[in-house]
This record gives sequence, structure tokens and C-alpha cells, in this order.
Amino acid sequence: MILLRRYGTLLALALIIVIFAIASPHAFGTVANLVNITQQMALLAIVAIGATLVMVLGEFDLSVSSVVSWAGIASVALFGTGLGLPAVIALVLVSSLLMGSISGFLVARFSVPSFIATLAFGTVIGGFTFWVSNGATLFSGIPPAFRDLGRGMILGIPVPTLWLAGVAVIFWLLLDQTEFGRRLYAIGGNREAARLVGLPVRRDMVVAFALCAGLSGLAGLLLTARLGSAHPTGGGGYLLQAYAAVFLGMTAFREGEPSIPGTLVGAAIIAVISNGLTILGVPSFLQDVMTGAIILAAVLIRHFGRDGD
Amino acid sequence: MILLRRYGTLLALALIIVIFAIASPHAFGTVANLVNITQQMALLAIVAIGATLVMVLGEFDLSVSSVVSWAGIASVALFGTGLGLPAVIALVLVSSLLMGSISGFLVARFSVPSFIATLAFGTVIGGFTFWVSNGATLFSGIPPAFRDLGRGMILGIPVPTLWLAGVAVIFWLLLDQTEFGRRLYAIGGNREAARLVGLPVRRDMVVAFALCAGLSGLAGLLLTARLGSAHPTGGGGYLLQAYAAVFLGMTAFREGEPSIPGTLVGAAIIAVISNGLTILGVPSFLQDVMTGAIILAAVLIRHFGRDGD
Amino acid sequence: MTEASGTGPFLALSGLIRHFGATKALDGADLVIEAGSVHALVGENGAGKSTLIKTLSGLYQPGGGSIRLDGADIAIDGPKAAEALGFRFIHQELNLVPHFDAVGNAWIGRRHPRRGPFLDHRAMRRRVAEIAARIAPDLPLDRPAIRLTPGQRQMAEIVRALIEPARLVVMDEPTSSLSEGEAERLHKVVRRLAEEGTAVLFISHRLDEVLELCGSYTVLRNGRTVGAGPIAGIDRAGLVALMSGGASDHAAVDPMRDRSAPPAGRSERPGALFSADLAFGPANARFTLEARPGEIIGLYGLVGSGRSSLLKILWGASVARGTITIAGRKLVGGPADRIRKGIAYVPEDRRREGFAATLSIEDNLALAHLADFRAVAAVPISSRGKIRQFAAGVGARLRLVAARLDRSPMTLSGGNQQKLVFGRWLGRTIRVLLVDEPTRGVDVGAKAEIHAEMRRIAAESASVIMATSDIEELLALSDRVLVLQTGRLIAELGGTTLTRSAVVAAAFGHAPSPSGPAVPRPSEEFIA
Amino acid sequence: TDIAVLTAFQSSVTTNQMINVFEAKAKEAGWNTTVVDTRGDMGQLASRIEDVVAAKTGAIVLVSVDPKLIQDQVNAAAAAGIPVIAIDGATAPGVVLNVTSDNFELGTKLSDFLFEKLGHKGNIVKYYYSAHPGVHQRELALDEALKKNPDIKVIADHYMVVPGPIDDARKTTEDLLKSKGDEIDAIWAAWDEPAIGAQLAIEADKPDSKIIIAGIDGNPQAIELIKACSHIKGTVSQDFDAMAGLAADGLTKILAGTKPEKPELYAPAKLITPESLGVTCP
Ligand SMILES: Nc1ncnc2c1ncn2[C@@H]1O[C@H](COP(=O)(O)OP(=O)(O)OP(=O)(O)O)[C@@H](O)[C@H]1O
Ligand SMILES: Nc1ncnc2c1ncn2[C@@H]1O[C@H](COP(=O)(O)OP(=O)(O)OP(=O)(O)O)[C@@H](O)[C@H]1O
Ligand SMILES: O[C@@H]1[C@@H](O)[C@@H](O)CO[C@H]1O
Ligand SMILES: [Mg+2]
Ligand SMILES: [Mg+2]
Repeated sequence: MILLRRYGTLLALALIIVIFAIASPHAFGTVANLVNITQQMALLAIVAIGATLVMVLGEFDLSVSSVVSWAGIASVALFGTGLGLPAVIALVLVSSLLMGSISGFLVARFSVPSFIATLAFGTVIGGFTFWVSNGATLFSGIPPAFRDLGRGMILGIPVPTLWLAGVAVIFWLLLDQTEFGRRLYAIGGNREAARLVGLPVRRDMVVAFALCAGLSGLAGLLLTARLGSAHPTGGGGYLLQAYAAVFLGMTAFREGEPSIPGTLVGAAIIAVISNGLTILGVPSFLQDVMTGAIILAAVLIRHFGRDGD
Repeated sequence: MILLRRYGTLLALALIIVIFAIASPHAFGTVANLVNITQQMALLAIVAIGATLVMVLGEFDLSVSSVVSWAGIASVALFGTGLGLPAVIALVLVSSLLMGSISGFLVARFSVPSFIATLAFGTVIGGFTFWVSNGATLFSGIPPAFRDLGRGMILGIPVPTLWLAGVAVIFWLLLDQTEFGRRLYAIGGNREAARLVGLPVRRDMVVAFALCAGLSGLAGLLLTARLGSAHPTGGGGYLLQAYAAVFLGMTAFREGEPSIPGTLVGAAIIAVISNGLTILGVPSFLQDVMTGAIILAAVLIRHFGRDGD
Repeated sequence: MTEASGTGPFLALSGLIRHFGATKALDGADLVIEAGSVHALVGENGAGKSTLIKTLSGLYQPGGGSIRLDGADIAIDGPKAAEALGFRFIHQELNLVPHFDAVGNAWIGRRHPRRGPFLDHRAMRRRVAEIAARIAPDLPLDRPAIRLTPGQRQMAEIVRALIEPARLVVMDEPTSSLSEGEAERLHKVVRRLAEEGTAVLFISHRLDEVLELCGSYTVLRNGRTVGAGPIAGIDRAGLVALMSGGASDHAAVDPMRDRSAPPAGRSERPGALFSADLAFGPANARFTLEARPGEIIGLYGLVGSGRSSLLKILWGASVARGTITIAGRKLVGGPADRIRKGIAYVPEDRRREGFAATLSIEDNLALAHLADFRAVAAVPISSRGKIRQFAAGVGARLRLVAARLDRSPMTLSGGNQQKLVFGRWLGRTIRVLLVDEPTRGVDVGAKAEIHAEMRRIAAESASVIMATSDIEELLALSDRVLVLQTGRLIAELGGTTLTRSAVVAAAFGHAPSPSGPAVPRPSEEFIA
Repeated sequence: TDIAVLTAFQSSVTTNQMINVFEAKAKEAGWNTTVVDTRGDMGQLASRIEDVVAAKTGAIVLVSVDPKLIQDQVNAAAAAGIPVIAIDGATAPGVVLNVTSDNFELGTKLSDFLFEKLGHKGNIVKYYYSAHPGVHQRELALDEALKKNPDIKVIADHYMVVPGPIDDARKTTEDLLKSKGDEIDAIWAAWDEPAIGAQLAIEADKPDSKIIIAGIDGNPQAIELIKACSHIKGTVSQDFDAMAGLAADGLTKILAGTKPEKPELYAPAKLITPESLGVTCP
């Protein structure tokens, strides 16, 4: 019962996997497919990890999808100018970090609600991306070495999975083990108290937003590498899904707090459902209905471990 | 200075209108166009008023756009079965209210974070809508009387504007002048306190979510009447814009609280910007950049009425 | 208006049980209140007083025991039910809706006066103003709660509890942030309620107040009732003994200090360690303050007089024109810079300003100086062990009652939360200590510990600047007292002029103290 | 003359391409174009038409939009004397000219090509998107073709996620390869982006399979993949240059006061295969 309450959402994930595996032992329940899911969830999870940082502060960054799209378009456009791989990657990541810093600055310095600040700034980024790409899909001039960053396997593990693993470990350590992480939780828990005990509230907020955008930028690069092309709205699908992962994760561990392990569970739930339903051949409209229903069940399960109220 | 701080966002709206009117006196700055803007903002504002109710509670309803789409598809599908106008409208509104109650119940009873509950439930609604429409646009069999609900003029005022006026007055009175409204603000302001004084927190939350969905349903009906067609994702554009309107509105009056007048100002800002930029013939990508920038300026303006910090 | 039925006392709770995990917050508590009486509920921090109140208010369901009203067993299944029984509550942690003003807050959950379907704002305000005139004439009725001081919020809560007739009014430490005269006014209202037949259950750690105001008492210890009876039959020492289980070894019984001897650590160096020269208050009047090493300066005034605002400025958390110096060096940055320079601050409103509920107790304790807990000095990663060790030390020194230090501070009783907020500075070298209501809601024993800590810090040549509403505390600790009135320094009292009556008189604005109103002449700097 | 180009799908590769070509032609003609995109939102599109009518634009060009979905606004424009033409749209009252590929025909060509390749027997996967009226026509054409080919079976279908169809197709294909990898003979993609996604998945997970893919549009990335002997074996190319050119010519005439002889002009669609590109694949 305690287990159910504490780890309900995690159990839900396990349960979903088991059910799918029973329903489809030879397609879903294979090691190859489970490994494949980790690759399918990788980019979403990376974006969601960024969103987690900002959510720990109690804020939203709605520009994540714009930054993903930006990073993709910017990278292909920069390759077109003849720049080398390291330079392109560095420029794209730095520009993403910068965009995040601007959002963070608006929120931290002027106390603009992050929802509206990042939505508006994301629109600006979107316009900019559109301008750079002229609205077209860009795909020529991508060096093969770049594409390899987003596909293939190393030691039997898909490359995107490795990226995710690296990012997850680093940011888990950052949030859970460092003073910076502790400060973010404190700021999110009580901004006024954080300010009064002398925490660098504004600076930390700017850094968190910058890191969030940086991770979106990384995801944009990997997406472009994976697809071999970049589309000016290619990141559009990540916004709601990333926050869905974070919120699902909030129901998974420590009462209601965003956390990296939680977000991973959230992203995994989303990825597993979509993989499983497709493999089972569930018709499209039913997939939507079932996706919604399974997510609801996953967040409700923990309730049944509750005593009284 | 105090004025700037207090009513900065309202002043921003006035300023935007004045600037556009100077730039385009004969197209933007005409009475006919300004009247037309009230009609263009009407549906968004109705959805946003619904979102305001839920935001007053400190919650999100991310299913608004799914309900808008649902209402549109459901109405055309129901006309197809030969039902009359009143019956169709009643059925659609009741079904919307019901959907909202379910979201509200999940949030209020099981304390599922509203973000994830309504996102998931919205996905279910979306699947359902998809199933009813088979994924296609529906437009045959809409009675002309229905279409008249969403277009034309009465006494020189566009019909959607009249709908908005009615909805705005009713919900402004409800939120500002009734005990129910006070209770919603109390619940949103301090849920613990609301519980301590014995407010019917759960019931009020369910009602607020139901009303929000009801208004989305109404907007979906009016949209279908206005366009003469319904699209299974026709409401998709309303989600972010509605919340943008509410958040913009929160910066407009009383310290950071959602309110109906605020939301109207927010929706007006959004509508005026798109109308003005289109009339001025600003290129697409620059429109995005400018929309974002103007919104940021509108929320920042009040900051410059701040003393010191 | 209350008819006492012949079958028993007005309200009798017996054998109440409420556990939180392993913590037995209530473990068989009894309480009997007669109609028209003022009944004191006392006990150490964490004894279970607030839990008992919350059970009575229907917020918690008891795990055992019974509640009898007018001799009949009842169950209170929610706050609504308690309200319907005519019970009104002022909880320890204030519960106002931040964006509502006092009027709006007073009516939540009540049947609002109406005109047709709509609210009658005039009638709402009229009723609230009537009540406020009796107990809190200075309370700004139109200011959102979020911009009220804790004292003002406390008053707004009291007003809220009284706008409708009641059979029982429960007050959980209502005076902990009120100053002398204001508490007095509340006492008058309480007495009048009792005369009208309303029962009042009064919780306070100010034992003198309890002895003076209440007619009967109940003492809780570790969730059990360990004593009850008429106040006439007990004295301060008796109460303390019951509360602490007789093992009271600390000199808490009378914290008043002998004022004739100079304070222990007072250094004879003439220079000021910490000084401020500011434009302050609504009038932007010049305000100067100089604190010498080893000195404890008390700030006193009525609710809203500006004590807390002043401390926030000194702490660098809000801005003001003027200069603040430590050891002659001008302070420029914010709180972080102050911490580096050896300044410490304890805010007045623990819930809103003191801790993050999402962090554990130990993490909250470590928050102000995280760098001290690194395993490796250059790597910003905390050593769990060091934090634990620090937290355990603080816990022991302040006798923090906590089931587990790795849980949220929300699992602590009010007084223990206060210890957390004070305790984070223990064991550090402090040059200037700024404290705002350092012992709000803290029981006598722990209060003595905190006082001892403050004296010790002063003795180590630090300056302590303390705002307090507790006049006993003020007189016990201060070498000098500055009295404020709406942001103006109205009197400076020290040495022989520092008496209770002089302080109270100054705060209420009559009879300038012998040293005269110490409002210095304005300098050019502030004319502009 | 001011020309307002309005669409709800500028982020669609092909729509964007048509707009770009049209803008270039317009520049030659000395017109001043502004492009407005409403990101799939028809209600917004209706409002934007009202705006350009208020701004008294010289003409309205609707791209990839069925004018019937915004009939009132189109009528209002016509009533204000503003000519409305459509590219990749449909005919409707008030619309003087629609230049398009015949979407039903595109669908038929694609289906016939694939079925031919399979020898009229085999299992296909269908990637579709009924929300887009043009793309929906292609689906209807597939249904028609399936009726004539009883031995072709749709063993899985997927309603594409837009935006992000390439990534969506890639994931979906990865999943389908796991569950039905050995049964799939071909993938029918309603346009090229899903085809590209499917190719990426097959290339990564089952490079040796015999699955063939075909789509519609002549998307340059798809053409490159055909050239590279990938699993994409064909795309029914829409001649966007021709479409935009026809539209520009038509509009020139309309602005000069002459009505176009036909209300609807079709740009020819042609099938692009490795052979037509002059490559021989193993
Ligand atoms: N929500 C909770 N979860 C866990 N433990 C709790 C909770 N609330 C109270 N406690 C514990 O119950 C005990 C009684 O707390 P209570 O708040 O009733 O004390 P109190 O007598 O009001 O103290 P104070 O004088 O400090 O206000 C304490 O040990 C406290 O830590
Ligand atoms: N955030 C704020 N906004 C506006 N006015 C404020 C704010 N905080 C305090 N005030 C006002 O400033 C004055 C001084 O407040 P301050 O908190 O310094 O008083 P105090 O003496 O500490 O009172 P208390 O005993 O209630 O803590 C009061 O009149 C108060 O109403
Ligand atoms: O006609 C095109 C299709 O081929 C597809 O690319 C989607 O957008 C439409 O406009
Ligand atoms: Mg208590
Ligand atoms: Mg104070």
C-alpha cells in the first residue's frame, strides 16, 4: 500500500510494460524493442530534463520547442556556410544557451510570468528560425559525421540512448547532489525565503533557463542528425509532451516535486504507450483514447494506496 | 508612474492601437476595422474566459482546444442525424460541461495535477472527436439558421461580438460579484485556508472546470457557425493563445490575479497585433518576431513604473 | 445565548488520539471547557496543542477518543460542521487569502451580505469595520493580506473570527506577534466574549498573559493532558513544571535579567561596529542607528511601526537610500554579501520568509551557508554527513522536537519551525545578528535557550539588533531600546530610562521619554 | 499591386515551396506580396482574410486551403471586388481560379505505381492525414484502387502527427518493423515526409528488407533518397513551379480584367523513379 502510494507511477510503468509484453511477446516484449524504446524516448527525455530544471523553480519554459526547431535549422544553415562540425555545434549550443538566458532574465529580473515571457520569446525565436530557413526544410550539406551523432549503435546501445544516459546522469547529479540543485529546489519551494537567506536567486534562475534551452538545443541537433533534415517547426511536438513527462514524473517520486528520475519515468511511459499501441496495431483514434486513459490510470494508481484522505 | 505600474498592460494596448492607427489610418484606424477586431477576438476571448475561471483556481485546463474541436465536430455530426437546432446545441453544450466536470473531478477528488489530467483527458476527447469525424473536415448539412449564430450583424454589431459581450458580462458578474466567484479566488489564493474555513472546495472546482469546458463548447459551436465547417483539430490554435490572453490579463489589473477584464485586455492585445500586422502587410516571419516583441513590451511596460526594485 | 444543559460541561474532549506516522501528536488528550469561560491550553512546543485545535475544527479526524458538546457525543467531520456548531478558529499559522483584504477575508466561507444575487460590498465592509474598531482600530481594511505585516494579519484573523456570533472561539497563539497594548485590547475583547457567554480556548506561551487572562487551564505534554484546573490554583512555576514534566533545569521561570550590571560581553571600545544612516518610513525621515560590539539593541513599536521593514533594509533585502556600514566599511550587496561579512538575519514570518517546505528540515538549516558543508572545499557538493551533523547539533541545542530531520519542516509544530529559522545561524561566527521576533511561538524553555544564544553571541563582541513584540523579551535582553512609530524613531531608551512603562508610553505615542525624541535633524543628503 | 498570400500550412514543405515560387513570380510581375500563415487554424485564417479585405489588398491568393472552409470571408472579398484565387486548393463560389494538382489523381498514380511494383499482391502500410483536404483526396483514391486490387491488403495504417511527420513516421515504422516486419511489402505515404521517415527507420533497423516506399510531392530530400537507391522507389511529383507560374499568369490576366477561360487549371503530375532519374539500382 505504501509502495503503491510512493511509487505508484513507477509501478504503473512496470505494469504497462508487462501488459504489453504479454499482449505481444514476440514484438513488444523483445530486448531489441525495449532497447529501441530507449532510443525513441531519448530526444523527448532530453528536452523534458531541461523543462524539469525550470519546473523545479516553479516556472514554465514554453520556448523549448522553438529552441529545438531553431537548433536544427541553425545547424544545417551553418553547415551551409562551410563551418566545421565542432564550430557548428558550439555556435548552436551557445545560441541556445543565450536564448534561455534571455528568457530567464526576463522572468527573474522583471518578474514577468514565465508562461507569457517564454511563449512570447518563443514566438520571436520561431520567426527568426523561419527567416533563416525561409520556411523550408533544410537538408543539404549535412556532414555524415554529424548524422552519426544521432544514429547507429555503440556496443549494441543506440547512440541517442547514450546521449540520454549521459544527460540524465549529469543533470541528476546536478539537481540532486550539488549546491546549485539544492538552491533550485529552495527557490522553487519558497522564493522569498531563498532570497532572504542570501541565495543568488536571479542568477540561478537565469542559469536554469539557460540550461533548459541548452538541452533543447542539444535535442534539436540530435533530431537533425537523426532525421538528416531540419524543419522550421520540427520541434513543435515536444512542448506538451515534455511537460507531460515532467508532470507524470512529479507523481512518481518525492511528493509532487519535479525530479530527473521522475521525468525519465514520465518520458518512458509516453514512449512505451506509443510504441506498444503501434505494435499492437491499435487504430489511430483508439490510440489517442487509450494513451489518454493509460496516462490517467498511471497517475491515479497511486491514489488507491491512500488511506482515507 | 503609479498609473504605469497599475495599468501598464492596459496602456500598452492603447499604445499599440494608437501606433497602428497612425501607421494605417485608413485601414486599421477605421471604426469598421476596430469593430471587426472585436469579432475576431470573440471566440478566443470566450475560450480564454473559461480558462480564466480555472486559472483563478490556480489550475490549468489544457483540454480547451480539444473541447472546441469536439463541439464543432459533434454539432455537424448531430445535424447529420437529423436533430433540430436546439437539440444539437443543448447536446453539445451538455457534453462539453460533462467533459469539464470529469476533468474537474479528477483534479479535485484525486489531486491529479491539472496539467497532466487535462492533457490526458484532452487526448481522450481528441481521439473520440477523431473517431466521430473519421479525421476529416465536416461541412455538409449545417442548417443556415445555425450559421447565423456565428455571423452577420445585429444593429451594426457583429454577432460574435454580441456573444462575447454577453459571456463577458455574465462571467465578470459571476467572478466578481457572487459568493461563488469569491470562493474561487479564495481557493486559488490559499487552498489550505479555503479548506480550513469549510469552503466546498471540490464542488466549486468541478463547477469551474465544467464552466470552462462549457465555454469552450460554446466557442466550438460559434466557430463552426462562423466557418460553416468543422475540423477535428479546429480548436488547436486556441490553447496557447487563450492562456496567453489570461496571463497577459494577469499583468493588467490587480496584482497578478486572473480576471475577466484582464483576460479581455489580453485577448484584445493578441487580436489587435495580428490584425494590425496583417493590415500593414508585415512579412510572415517578421510578424512572429514582432508579435513576440510587442507582447513582451506590453508586459514589461509596467515594470518601468516600478520604483527601485 | 448559550444554554448550558444540565448534563455536563459545555465541551468535553476525552482521550483524543491523533498520530502522524510514529509521532503521537495526541495520545489521549482531555480537555473540558465551561461556557463563558476563558480556558488556557498550554504546553511545550510540539506538545500537541495545534493538533488538538485542528481536530476540534474538523480538519483532522481523531484516531480515538470522544467529543461531547452539551453532554452529547458529536463527530465533527469537517470545518463546515465545526462552523455550524458555532466554533470559530484562529489557527496558529495564519490562513488568509493573499489577494483579499481584511474585509474579503473576513467573509470567506460565510454567508455574505447580498443585494439580490450580488454581494453587498458596503454591508460587508461595515460589519468588519465595526469589529475592527474594537480590537484593531489601525488595521488597514483595504490592503491585500499579502501586504500586511504579520501582526496586521493576525488582527485580520481575529476580526474574521468575530464577525459572527460564536459559542466557542479558539485562539492559537493570537498574541505572539502583537505588542503590549494590542494584546491588551484583545484581552478586553476576550473578556467581553466570555461575559456574553462564549467560551474561549486560548493558547499562548506567554504565561503571564495566561495567568492574568484565563480562568482555567489544561496542560498538554507529549500529546497527553498532564494537568487541568482553575488558574487560581496554580502559578507560573507550577505551569512550567507541568509543561516540562518537572524536569525544568533551565532558568526559564523568570527570564528578567538584573539590569544593574553591565552586560557580560559589552566591549568598552567606543566605536560602532554596525551603523546605518537612512531615509526611512513613509515620511522618508532620516534614521540613524549605531550598534556597538557586545550590545543588544531592541526595536519596539506597534504593529506596522516599521521594525521589520527596517531590519529588511539592514539585511540588504529591500532597498533604501542611505548608507549602512560594518566596521566602517560600507555595505553594498544583498543578503549574500552580508552573510560573507558575518551578518545574520532571522525573519519574522517563518512560513513565508523562513523556509522552503519542499526541502527537508536539515537542508533548510544548511541553506544559508551551503559552502560550509562541502566534502571538498573547492567542489560545490554538500556532504550529507556534515549537514546531518550540523542539524543534529542545532536540534540538540534548541531542543527541536522532530520525528525526523530529513522530513519537511511542515511536520514541525509552530514553535519548532521557529527554532529551525533561528537555529540555522548557530555555530557560526557572527558579527552582527539581526533578529525579528526571534521567539514567536516558542515555549518558555526553548525561549530561554534562544535568549542564552543571543546573549552569548553578543558576548562574543557581536552586535545584536532585535525587533520584538514581546515586552518581557525586550526588557530582558536589550541594552538599549529604540521605539518606532510609523517609521519614525520616537524614543531611545537605555540604562535607567529603560522601563516597561516608558517603552509602552513611547510606543503609544504619549509622554516623550526623558532622552527626548531622537529624531535627528535632516541633513542635505535627504532633502531632494 | 498588393497581393495577400494566405495559408494555414506554411510549415508544410510543399506549401512553402509553392509560396516561394509564387513570390518569385510575383516579384517579376512587380507585385508586392505579403504572406500570412495561421498554423493550421482556420478561424484565424478567416480573420486574416477579413483584415486584408479591410486593407483593400489587390488580390488574395489562398494556398493549400479549401476555400469552402472559409466561404463567408471569400464571399466578402469577392463582394469587395477583390479577386480570390487558390493554389493547391479547390473551386468554390467567389474563387476565380484554382490551380492545383488533381489530388485524387495523385493518389491514384501513387497507388497504381505501388501495386504495379508489388504485382498486385501484397501487404501495405498506409500513412495518411485526413485533416488536409487535398491529402484526404489521395486517401480516397487509395480506397478506390484497393477495391480494384483485392489481393492488396492494408495491414497497418497510421494517422500522421503534424508537425513532425518525419520523426513520427520513423518511430512508427520502427515499431511496425518489430511487429510486422516480415509481412510488410510496401509503404504507401500520402506525401513524402512520412516516406522519408519510413526510409530512415528501415535503413537503420532492416536495411536488407525488400520493402518499397513511395510518396507524393517530389520533395527534394525524397528525390535525393531515390537517387541513392534507398527503399523509396517513387514519388508522384507535383509541379509546383508550373502551378505557381500558372497562378501568376492567371492572376495577371484577372488583374487586367479578363476572366480565366477555365476556373480550374491542373499542373501535370509526373512520377519520379530511379529510372526516370537515370540511376540503376542493384
Ligand atoms: N503534518 C504533520 N506531520 C507529521 N508530524 C506532525 C504534523 N503536524 C504536527 N506534527 C507533530 O505533532 C506534534 C504536535 O504538534 P503540534 O503542532 O500540535 O504542537 P503544538 O503544541 O501546537 O506546538 P507549538 O507550541 O510549537 O505550536 C509535533 O511533534 C509535530 O512535529
Ligand atoms: N509589502 C508591503 N507593501 C506595502 N506596505 C507594507 C508592506 N510591508 C509592510 N508594509 C507597511 O509598512 C509598515 C511597516 O511594516 P513593518 O512590517 O515594518 O512593521 P512592524 O513594526 O514589523 O509590524 P509587525 O509588528 O506587524 O511585524 C506597515 O504600515 C505595513 O502595513
Ligand atoms: O499538397 C501538399 C501535400 O503534398 C503535403 O505536402 C502536405 O501539404 C499539402 O499542401
Ligand atoms: Mg502549535
Ligand atoms: Mg514585524
